[in-house]
Amino acid sequence: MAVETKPRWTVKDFRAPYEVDWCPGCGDFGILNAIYQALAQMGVSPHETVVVGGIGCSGKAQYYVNAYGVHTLHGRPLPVATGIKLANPNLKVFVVSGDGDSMAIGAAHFVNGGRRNVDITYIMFNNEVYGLTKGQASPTLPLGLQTKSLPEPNIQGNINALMLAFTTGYTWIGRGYAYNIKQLVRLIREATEHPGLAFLEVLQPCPTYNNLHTKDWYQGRLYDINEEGYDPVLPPDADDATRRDLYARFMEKVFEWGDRIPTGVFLVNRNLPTFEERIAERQPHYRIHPPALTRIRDDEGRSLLDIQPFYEEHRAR
Amino acid sequence: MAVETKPRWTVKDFRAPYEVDWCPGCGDFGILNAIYQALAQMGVSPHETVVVGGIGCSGKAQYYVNAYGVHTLHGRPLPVATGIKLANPNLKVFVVSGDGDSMAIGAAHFVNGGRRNVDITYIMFNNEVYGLTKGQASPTLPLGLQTKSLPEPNIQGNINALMLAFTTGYTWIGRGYAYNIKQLVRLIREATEHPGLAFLEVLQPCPTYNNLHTKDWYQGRLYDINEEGYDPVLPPDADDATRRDLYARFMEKVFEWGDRIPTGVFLVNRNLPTFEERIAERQPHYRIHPPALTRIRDDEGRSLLDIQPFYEEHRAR
Amino acid sequence: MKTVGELSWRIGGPQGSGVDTAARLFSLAASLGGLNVLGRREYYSNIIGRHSYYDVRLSATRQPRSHRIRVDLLTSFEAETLARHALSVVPGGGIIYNVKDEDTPFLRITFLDERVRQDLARVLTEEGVEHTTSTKGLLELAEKRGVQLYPVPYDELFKTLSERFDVPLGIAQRTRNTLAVALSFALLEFPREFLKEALARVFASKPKVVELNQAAVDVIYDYMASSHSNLAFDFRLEGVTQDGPRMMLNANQAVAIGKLAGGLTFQTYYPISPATDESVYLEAHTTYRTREGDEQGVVVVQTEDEISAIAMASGAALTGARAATATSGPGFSLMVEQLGWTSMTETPLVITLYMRGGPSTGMPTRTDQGDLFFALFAGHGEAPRIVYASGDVEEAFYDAIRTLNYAEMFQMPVIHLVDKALASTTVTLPVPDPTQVPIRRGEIFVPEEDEGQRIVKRFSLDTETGISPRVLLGTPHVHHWMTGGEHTEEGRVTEDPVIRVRMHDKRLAKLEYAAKTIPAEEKFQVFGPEDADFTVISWGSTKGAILEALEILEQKGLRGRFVQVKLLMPFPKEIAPLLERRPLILVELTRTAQLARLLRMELGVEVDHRILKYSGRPFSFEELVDALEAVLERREEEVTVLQLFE
Amino acid sequence: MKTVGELSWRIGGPQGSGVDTAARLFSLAASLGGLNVLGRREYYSNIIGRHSYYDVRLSATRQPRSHRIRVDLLTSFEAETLARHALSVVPGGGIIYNVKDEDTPFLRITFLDERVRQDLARVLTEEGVEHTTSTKGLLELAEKRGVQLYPVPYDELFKTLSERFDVPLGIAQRTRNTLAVALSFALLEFPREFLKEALARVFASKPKVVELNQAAVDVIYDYMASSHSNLAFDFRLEGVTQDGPRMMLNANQAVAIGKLAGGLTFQTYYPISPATDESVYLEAHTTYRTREGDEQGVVVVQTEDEISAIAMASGAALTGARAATATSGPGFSLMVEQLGWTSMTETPLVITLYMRGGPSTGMPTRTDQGDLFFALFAGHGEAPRIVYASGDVEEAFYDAIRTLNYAEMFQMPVIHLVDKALASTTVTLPVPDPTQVPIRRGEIFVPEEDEGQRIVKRFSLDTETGISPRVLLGTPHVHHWMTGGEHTEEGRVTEDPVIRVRMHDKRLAKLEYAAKTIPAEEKFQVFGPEDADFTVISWGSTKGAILEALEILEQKGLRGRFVQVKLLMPFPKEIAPLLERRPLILVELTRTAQLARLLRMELGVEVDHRILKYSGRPFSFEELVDALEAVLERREEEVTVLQLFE
Ligand SMILES: Cc1ncc(C[n+]2csc(CCOP(=O)(O)OP(=O)(O)O)c2C)c(N)n1
Ligand SMILES: Cc1ncc(C[n+]2csc(CCOP(=O)(O)OP(=O)(O)O)c2C)c(N)n1
Ligand code: SF4
Ligand code: SF4
Ligand SMILES: [Mg+2]
Ligand SMILES: [Mg+2]
Repeated sequence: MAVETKPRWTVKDFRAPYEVDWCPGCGDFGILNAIYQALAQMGVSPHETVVVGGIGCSGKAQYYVNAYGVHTLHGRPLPVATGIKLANPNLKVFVVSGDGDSMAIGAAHFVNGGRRNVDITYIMFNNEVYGLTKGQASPTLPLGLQTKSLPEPNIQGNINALMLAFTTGYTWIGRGYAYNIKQLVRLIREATEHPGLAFLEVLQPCPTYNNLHTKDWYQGRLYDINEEGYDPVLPPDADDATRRDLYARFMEKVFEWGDRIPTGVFLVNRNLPTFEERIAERQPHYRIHPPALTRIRDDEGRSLLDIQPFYEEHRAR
Repeated sequence: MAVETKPRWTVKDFRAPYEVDWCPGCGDFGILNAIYQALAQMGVSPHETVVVGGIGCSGKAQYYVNAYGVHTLHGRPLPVATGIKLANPNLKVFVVSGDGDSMAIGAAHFVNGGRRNVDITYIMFNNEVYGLTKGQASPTLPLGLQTKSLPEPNIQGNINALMLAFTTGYTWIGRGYAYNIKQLVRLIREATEHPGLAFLEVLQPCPTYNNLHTKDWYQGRLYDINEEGYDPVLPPDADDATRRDLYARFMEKVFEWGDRIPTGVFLVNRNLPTFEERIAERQPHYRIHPPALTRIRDDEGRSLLDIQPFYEEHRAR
Repeated sequence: MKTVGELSWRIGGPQGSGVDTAARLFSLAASLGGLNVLGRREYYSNIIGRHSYYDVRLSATRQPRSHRIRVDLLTSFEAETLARHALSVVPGGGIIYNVKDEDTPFLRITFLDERVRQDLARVLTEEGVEHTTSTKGLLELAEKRGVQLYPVPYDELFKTLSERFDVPLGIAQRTRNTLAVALSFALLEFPREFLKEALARVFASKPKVVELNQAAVDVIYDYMASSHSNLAFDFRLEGVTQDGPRMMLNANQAVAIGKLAGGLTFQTYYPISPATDESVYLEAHTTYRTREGDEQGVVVVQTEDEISAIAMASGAALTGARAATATSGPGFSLMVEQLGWTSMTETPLVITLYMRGGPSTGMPTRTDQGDLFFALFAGHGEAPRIVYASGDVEEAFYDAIRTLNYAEMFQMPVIHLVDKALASTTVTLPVPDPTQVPIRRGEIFVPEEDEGQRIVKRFSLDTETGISPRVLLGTPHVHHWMTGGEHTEEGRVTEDPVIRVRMHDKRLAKLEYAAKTIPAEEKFQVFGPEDADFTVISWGSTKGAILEALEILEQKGLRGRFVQVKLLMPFPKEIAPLLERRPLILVELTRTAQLARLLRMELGVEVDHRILKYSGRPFSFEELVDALEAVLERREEEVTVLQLFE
Repeated sequence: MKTVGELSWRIGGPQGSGVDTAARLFSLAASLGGLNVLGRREYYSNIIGRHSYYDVRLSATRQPRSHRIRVDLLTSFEAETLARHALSVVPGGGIIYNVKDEDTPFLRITFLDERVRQDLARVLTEEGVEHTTSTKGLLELAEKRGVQLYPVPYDELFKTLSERFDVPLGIAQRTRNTLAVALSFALLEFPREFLKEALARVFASKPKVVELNQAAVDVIYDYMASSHSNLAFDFRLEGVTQDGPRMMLNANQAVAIGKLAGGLTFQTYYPISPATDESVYLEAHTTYRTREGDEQGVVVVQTEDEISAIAMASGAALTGARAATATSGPGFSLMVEQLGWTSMTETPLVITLYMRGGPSTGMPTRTDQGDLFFALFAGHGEAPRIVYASGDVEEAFYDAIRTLNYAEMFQMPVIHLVDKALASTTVTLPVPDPTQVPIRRGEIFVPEEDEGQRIVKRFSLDTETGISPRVLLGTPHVHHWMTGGEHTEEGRVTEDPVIRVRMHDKRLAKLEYAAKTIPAEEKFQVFGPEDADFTVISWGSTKGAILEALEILEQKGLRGRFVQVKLLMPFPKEIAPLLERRPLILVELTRTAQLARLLRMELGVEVDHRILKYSGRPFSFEELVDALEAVLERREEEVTVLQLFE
């Protein structure tokens, strides 16, 4: 692709020509708009972009982006996205997933995804409920809260998504808010430009089922930690003390909730190789012939494999 | 059960009369012995005890305990144990699970188990490998290490089990060592006596596949944090500062690894109700008639349900 | 002469706009007026905005058993409903609609599928009406066909209401559903008192709302009387007196209450359409009263996924709790490994499987019977289970008790098949009697007093039937092990070839025992004369439509018999002689005619014809009448039923 | 006269003690000496300690196709092997054992199942020998039956070795496996050079080890010559000259290499017996050389579970990578939801399914064919897939290429069935030719140059075959969507009834297209004369034993034909005429005769007899000869094969 200074694709190009079926006022609209803008600003083309969704209201987002869209199964967007990215590292791969999709049914993938650090942008729409199944508590709804869709107060505790991403090794961690699109665009861009697995939690009001943490409720509570001087970057040469200091600051911030709710970039760790780099280190041909781009037959359609080394290895006579 | 001062059951009673088929020198033997001693010391009887195992070498432990033993599927001991405990809260329920069982295939249950705080003792045998499938890397083996069973250095990062338990809400967190049986017995007892979900990681040498972190390697590196004055208890009236202080100390300790490896009790949080208590709060009859002990038919075998209130609710005419 | 006391009514509108409430009001009022009701709901996998609709069939004389595709009265809030349903209204029937919608271009109806737009334009063109791309053409055609049109100035009515009762317009607009229902009833000359009573019931906790809505009823009745004539409208309803109390339930509720009646004390679930509502219902009814006046109940746990749901329920079952879970295709797919475990460990467990359109995510809110083969063979290896299917809402109640019994009697998982169609079919029915199906718990080991502590043979091979008494976890004096691995009588893993063979035989023998033990009338039902001219075979939710279709055909001189298979595993071989009156016709909501293949496999019986529908929508009896005629008269081997606008 | 060049040899010992190495040495040496080899491994789901054994069958004249239950020469390290296998040795055969083990009470053999102890005692009692509860009785009985006994003072031999070569005793003891093999070969008078060469190959990287072990060979040959007479021993081996190079492979390796030959570039796995070895093999061979001299290869990812394994492989497949995963029953059970997704999204994917004893955890290291029905119907809804089974190691190689082709040609998941038996059967075979099966990639969409960016109909309905060209993710100028939901041609979710029906038809049509396209010779294989006296039908790993059994029966005048079904979905209807020579006999490693039921369902054909084995162990041809005779001569409807000591 020719290098262009002015991006070729505009927000309009990324808007799919179909009706959106989220509820009026849903926070998802904000996230979607931020995605459009981020894509347009980054100048990637639709055919290089793959948006991989889970199942849920959030998991419909990929339909509204004019690019390759893959609607996976509930909880499975990350492994599918991983397969796509590893097979063709030239693609820009996004995951759009709900809080239930990510931290309930998909939690094993979430946790183990952190161990790989594949270069994917993981956007989790956190509305604290299961939107598409009509408002049950999700793993991010705190214990004892009762949204209007619950017959009883929530009997299970909640998981702090940023903390889980940290614990499991995500190398870029941030939080945005569905209605702060300007910040969200910046966060999506940073997450995408980060080489490695980036986790972006987006606080997303669900006006239909979550009557506790609404747009009004969030109003005035949110602030940007980076604007307040929080430095999320783990320096390449970080000694133990620096690391500990960042971790302590991180923990301090991620547990903050209530009157003041932090957003922004919480952690940037470029000191770990991506999974792609790790593979290439093992098998240098990966850089030249990733799985999607490997020639596997000659012009007559015959296998290219040279059987001789296998014969030698398993020679019986 | 009559209250007895001297426990009725001895270590011998808890030893199942069958051959053990772990490899000679396996750390699992130490853990098993500690379980016997802890059970005997606590004076529970075999028929009140249920040991629920996953699949793996670790997941054979329940066969060697003379008590009810349930061998579940790979990754599923926690949900099965949860069902057992919730249905009959009179039982003492233990989970014995491997690092693969817990943090790979079982990670979604591990993570969401923390949200419930069911009164179960979860013992994870951490040998950093998949023992029973012949030594592949497990989620606890650090990136880049190569045990003798791996064709290449480990390409995936590791998860800190204690940190994951903390992040997901376990209310008692500890670490023991397979060959420090005295300490291990104490830890198992404390974990079991803790009302709520207790997670005990046991560092477990696997002489057959893990040639890196062997008994020799651990020798001299382990120390007991509690002996060094670490106080794991979150006071009932903990203010934010106290809480933050404990968390910071916790984090400091759980990331320590190498020349000095901490063991002991890392966290005790009695401030959260157990899931059983939360259920009883919703439905007081739970205390009297838990699911296993509910009479569901009259002497003629007929249903006890009074249909009248349902008629009223759904009355058409 | 008007048709009195028989009606098929349809209301449509965007999801979230209250179509359900309207239908509930309509159904309840009709039922209070003595009518028998069947409601059927169609909706998208969407929260707000996409099109949903509700069919209510009423009858003064008998319980309707299926919906109708031909609509007598259509009530619409907005243009999309007109677009999708105007063509379904019968001559002499009526359409109530918002005047604003009378000329809405199809292209402006954003959620209208391109395919529907095209087919509408095609039909309108074929019918020679002038406007082929807007609702105008539809109304034109309707009129041409003799359908009565009742344009209603909704906005004005809201204004009237707002002014007359001094409430803000926004509040007045909230009576939209009541309006729609009142318009219909007024047209049908149905006494308004029933609707008012229904309002009082539905909004019992909000007296203000009741008051305003009841007032709205009067406004509407007045408006209709003054503004529209129903002379040419062919239908009328009146209150009738009926015997006995009636409830109104769908299968989600019937199964939930049935499970409670059956002694369920532990239910797990992970939300999934169309199963969720059962568990949410149980969550709202965790405490119930016994006939003896005690309070007890059920523990319901929302798990992190379906794997956990079935695993947790299995754990509870081991202690003696009656345990179940409820799910739909995708969730069931995830349960398969643990299903095998419960089979291997002989753990009693009920899985209520609400079938929906597949494969994969498929059509989450549309119906299907495509999971049959999967239910039969799910799980690696040869793992006995019982598969049992309910044919209607009432059966679903009793079958919920039965399946809990089977699970404990035969110590294996029971898959209770229902489907989206039943889950969203609401019927009036007599109050079910929980004591009608006795609770059976199977063989349970009872320890001798004071026998010390010993290892017990939980899986004793000393059994003819394959049943070894269950030793519940916690039983005093004894203990044992259990495992998904092949095991000894004590429940310890073994790889001994001989023990393996004996245990495998024992487990599979239980299927034969179940086949012997379950009474014929629970296995299948036969309807119609022995000397019939043809036989219909089917299973599950198709029952109602088949029975009604057979009645109509009988009136036409075609005497059919219907064999409804309820027990699908172990398959009731004794039905073979019942299939001899040929032709034998399969009716199924699948593409691949699964029961036909099962009959071939189990009985060596070949069906002669197949009537299939796999568009995600249930059969109506009308479709079956047509299809059966095609089969019987034109000898068509396979008939695929498909409605363009459903 | 001794039997020359034909032998069945068995070695047993605790897991982890080197039984495998010994068998490998034995096999390799025999093969180097020109013999054809088949090895079969039986082992517990255990790492160290439990009993495992290895059968090696040798033939100078032809490739053995199955193991034998009757052993010509048994070599044992310890008492458990004696206890379990002494009774299997044929008269005229021999037992080499450690003198120390000659009177070991069965009760002291800790892992000996109670059931085995009892049956041993029973047999010994019935046979009237004096000692009925120790190995002594077994040896006594063996002698009585004409089995030659070769007690060996292992400890002394180690000492000799240690002293003669001045190595510590511990090191000398490590030659135990070589010793066992050398003892056997010496007894068989097989030239020691072959064993020495085998040692040089197996321990190529450790010259010291080679040296010591080669020395041990000489010690043993000398010892045997001086201490034992093999006069009454009926077997002898000699080196023979054979044409052509041979490899030695098991099915794990054959599939792995076959996948590489088939252009696999992405494999995922979660460890599970008996599938793991395939993926671990690939992990050790991620880089290979092409015939053109380039380096390229396969990315192998160990995932967190099987759900992730199949999901990740699906993702890779969407980009055009040839992708696969390999698993066994429990893992496959977890893959079922995503299997449906690949079917719905028409994603090509190969799942190699190594069947093992089920249900549930079952017997992880024992064989079974019980997953057939599950493979056919796994997943909710009606989801087309191809199910294909290999009959032997060589087929497994070519079928690995074929299944990758099918997946892409028909755009659906392909389940490639192999089993534990094949995975642990090692055979000598001609070097497979990767170019023999051309690589076919199906229809792939190629964009026009510079056509801008447009939405493309990935799931175009404009197709007769059901195939729409695949649009690989990343294809320039276009994009589309994909979903497990029902969808439009562009891949967007739809609930439109008409599109639903068309798409469902399209997907299922591909099965018919596959049935038409796949050549008959890939679908099934027929062996034996057209005018046979009976027909055997089977699938999968039973092939070898059946073919050998038929040869033997033919010598006895019973001429059988064998139809081996390879393609199980879509089922090859054209086999029906091949089943007409009756009786028709099913051979299968299940309890419930799944293929018989499938034949009934697919063809309406009834088998006359069933020969089944479900103890977790494969058929030997000897068992089949007996069972077929029982069937043919005594008309037994069902014969269950079970060995007491296997
Ligand atoms: C295996 C499976 N189980 C359950 C479902 C039903 N389901 C659809 S969406 C959803 C929850 C979505 O919640 P979340 O991930 O938070 O997304 P949201 O709708 O809130 O954006 C569930 C449980 C499913 N599709 N598949
Ligand atoms: C669904 C499923 N997948 C894979 C396996 C195979 N398997 C058996 S044990 C095991 C790993 C055990 O590792 P870990 O949990 O660490 O236990 P360890 O053996 O190390 O104690 C695996 C993958 C299985 N039994 N079930
Ligand atoms: S239910 Fe909530 S999350 Fe879903 S679309 Fe509606 S507002 Fe958004
Ligand atoms: S493989 Fe490792 S963990 Fe398993 S029994 Fe052997 S030593 Fe223990
Ligand atoms: Mg959500
Ligand atoms: Mg482990």
